[in-house]
Amino acid sequence: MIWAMYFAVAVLLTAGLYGVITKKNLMKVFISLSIMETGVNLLLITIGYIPGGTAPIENGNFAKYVDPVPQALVLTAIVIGVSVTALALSLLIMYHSKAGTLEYKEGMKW
Amino acid sequence: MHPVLLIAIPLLVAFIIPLFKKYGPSIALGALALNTGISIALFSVVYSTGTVHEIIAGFAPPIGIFLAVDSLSALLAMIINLFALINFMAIGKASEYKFSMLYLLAVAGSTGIVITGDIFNMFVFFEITAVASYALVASRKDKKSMEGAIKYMILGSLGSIFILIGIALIYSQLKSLNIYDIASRISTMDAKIKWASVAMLLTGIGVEAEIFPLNGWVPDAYQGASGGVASLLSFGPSKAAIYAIARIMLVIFPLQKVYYLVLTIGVITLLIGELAALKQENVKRMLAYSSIGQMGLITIAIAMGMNEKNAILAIFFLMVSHASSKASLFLLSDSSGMGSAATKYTGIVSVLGIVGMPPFAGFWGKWYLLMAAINGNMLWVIVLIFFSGIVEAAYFARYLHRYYGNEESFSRLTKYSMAVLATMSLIFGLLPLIYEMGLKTLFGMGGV
Amino acid sequence: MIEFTIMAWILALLAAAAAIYAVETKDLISSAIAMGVASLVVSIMFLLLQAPDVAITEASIGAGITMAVFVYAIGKTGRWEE
Amino acid sequence: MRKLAGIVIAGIFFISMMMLFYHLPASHDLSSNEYYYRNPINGSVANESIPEHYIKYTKNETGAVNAVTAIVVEYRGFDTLGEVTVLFTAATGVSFLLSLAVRGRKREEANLILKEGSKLVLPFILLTGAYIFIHGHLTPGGGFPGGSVVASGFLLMMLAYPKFFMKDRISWFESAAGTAFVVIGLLGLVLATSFLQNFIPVGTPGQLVSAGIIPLIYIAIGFKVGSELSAIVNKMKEVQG
Repeated sequence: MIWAMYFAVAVLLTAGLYGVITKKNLMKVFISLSIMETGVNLLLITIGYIPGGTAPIENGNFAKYVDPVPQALVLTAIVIGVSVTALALSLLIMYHSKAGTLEYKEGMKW
Repeated sequence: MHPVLLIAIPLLVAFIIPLFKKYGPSIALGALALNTGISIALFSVVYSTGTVHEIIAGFAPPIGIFLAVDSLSALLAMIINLFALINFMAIGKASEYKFSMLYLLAVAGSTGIVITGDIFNMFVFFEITAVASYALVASRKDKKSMEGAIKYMILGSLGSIFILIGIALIYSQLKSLNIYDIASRISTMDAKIKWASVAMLLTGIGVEAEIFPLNGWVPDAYQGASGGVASLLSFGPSKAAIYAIARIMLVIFPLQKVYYLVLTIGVITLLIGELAALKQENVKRMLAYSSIGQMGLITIAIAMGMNEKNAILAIFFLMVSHASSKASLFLLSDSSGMGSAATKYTGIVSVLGIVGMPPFAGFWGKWYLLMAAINGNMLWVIVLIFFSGIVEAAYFARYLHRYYGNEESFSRLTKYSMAVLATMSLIFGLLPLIYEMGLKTLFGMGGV
Repeated sequence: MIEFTIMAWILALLAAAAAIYAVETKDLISSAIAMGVASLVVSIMFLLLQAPDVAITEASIGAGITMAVFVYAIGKTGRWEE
Repeated sequence: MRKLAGIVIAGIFFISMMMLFYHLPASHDLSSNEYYYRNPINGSVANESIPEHYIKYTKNETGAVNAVTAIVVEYRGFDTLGEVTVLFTAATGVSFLLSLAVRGRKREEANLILKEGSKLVLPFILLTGAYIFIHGHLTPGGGFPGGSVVASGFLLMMLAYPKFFMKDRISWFESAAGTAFVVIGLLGLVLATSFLQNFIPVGTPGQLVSAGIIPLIYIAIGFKVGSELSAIVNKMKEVQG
């Protein structure tokens, strides 16, 4: 099961990185970044998983729990991700109303 | 002494500003003044007792988060808050309340990066700083500034993803997020994972710290931003980020291979920044590339600081010198001239400070770096320092020649603020304060 | 435990397919929706990994709010790439 | 050309990530002694790892049953304050950048069933959201999912009623909730010894009124996240591209 998760993490990160590198459309770049963020979140949770463990909520029946720390970190990371995305999209809307396009070919030289 | 107030007060004030829209800038100014007072008090405490640490939420450090203030972070916290206050006076009049909220949050975030002792907490403060800076860079709301902000944002988001991967890799091996706890157990880590996490963290923080090859956003963002915001970026977020590199590289990974890696990055950054600055026509772009060059110099000092006490002294002086000179030059760059006495003074003093003339902080920075290079028998670093000085002198001479004497249209407050900012380099160069601070041990290096 | 493993692999392949589709398609609206689907699939994977808090948050913020914001923004700026 | 470079870089990245994961993690046993932590202030080595400490002592130290909640709000509460601030910063940035562009425009009405249905469902969505963030210390959930459920209720209203507009008064909620968070933290500094420290008796773990300041902070977070996400979504909807 862990390997399925690691595989998904690698694909999400790679697909996102590929999108950020190759796509010229700014909206697409931010969609790719969002996918990468999902991948990192999955990586953190997978690191905290312990085979046979249960959710770290005390209920008296189980002795073995998964690591709660990465879950707390991911809660933080998800909210940070949505904040950055919202700001980015409002910037893109403004940029679109000024430039008329979201493709960066000329004006944005790297 | 409660360093946490440096973060809590600006956050509290930023949260209540929307209720008093009209007085927003004045409230923000008051908060910055209060913060400056606290940071000066913190500086004096650290100056007399060494390091200060504060526990958050009442749990002993690796269990809870703690703030670790050593001599370098106390100095930077003071610089960031003091300069933010002066800079805000220079630009605050015209700003609206949302601008002052974002400004406060950027300052709080940079301060947080500098004083926190927990790596994930550092990441959170990075995000506060970065999100506030993106919005501030775009605050002129024209096409140029939008482009700069978008570029900054793409690289910044990519950087924060890499930081998070780095943290995840470290956590997977050591089950700890406390920088000093990690540092004490780093040798038990799997070598491959350790290297991957060094690479990820360096990449992620490098975006904010403007080091090569992650500085593609720097010229555009600085060119697009207004002078006051560019000034804030040059003494706030970028200094905090370079400090984060110092803390992570010097404390967590003091290894010989990391030393060469960071040294190489520093040298390339220095060369690229200085040479690119030479051929720029736009003032802000030139200053931005010059900043990249200075960041390279500080990175070299950080790398050498792993083996040499003199190089650590150099970090202290270079940080102050660069913050003071670049902050005033960016404020000056809003208008294309130096007409009045105050602006002429600002221009000349900042340029002298950054080139490294004797009584200025910049001189001492380069001096101690030279000392470190001589002790370490590194001839090429000496050559590099002189080379960068000559190139800087060349483009700043051209800059002064072109703008000296032209008319400008600054308000009196702005002019005086710039002059004060530029003078800081002189003050800190003449007083032995920084020298004394630099001699103290940094937190986590050779005992607490 | 074999059924969990099979389910995890199915979900992983689904997430991977959604992510690749989101990056490759020219239609930005479907791209955003595919991104939301990937995020939703990942939130089910969080449940398998015994992280219910994160699963709820990811499903409502990662898939819900983020996708809504993307769709609104794409509506303001144009639907097609290139 | 660009595409080829992208494929090569992505391929290298994928392979190196998989190779990296092959070495992760060192051990699945949280109580193994290679994870024992060291206090950086006095240098003492404990005989437990950090996650083990959280699992063992959450109930006694914080009164919460859900360890994740205890970490988010108590042990690493400072991170959460920072995170709420990031969201606040982004909301401020969005309204700062979009302030010029907001204009009204004519919109088509949604159909009757959607309108009436959403009016009927809204109270239940809001209640569910409130339930999730009030019970954060007992069950999975808490301020963030609860707040986003509240925001999704308002999103539904925005879809059903194109004229539905959130007044600026919503910023009052943001301010009050954020201020409450920092003030609770400062009270900890004044009444106990450190920022964000619990200063209320923890009570009996498992009951609604227990766990000291955790429910208070989670309610503040719930209000803050709900109002901020609603404000962001609303701003995104109103702006004209």
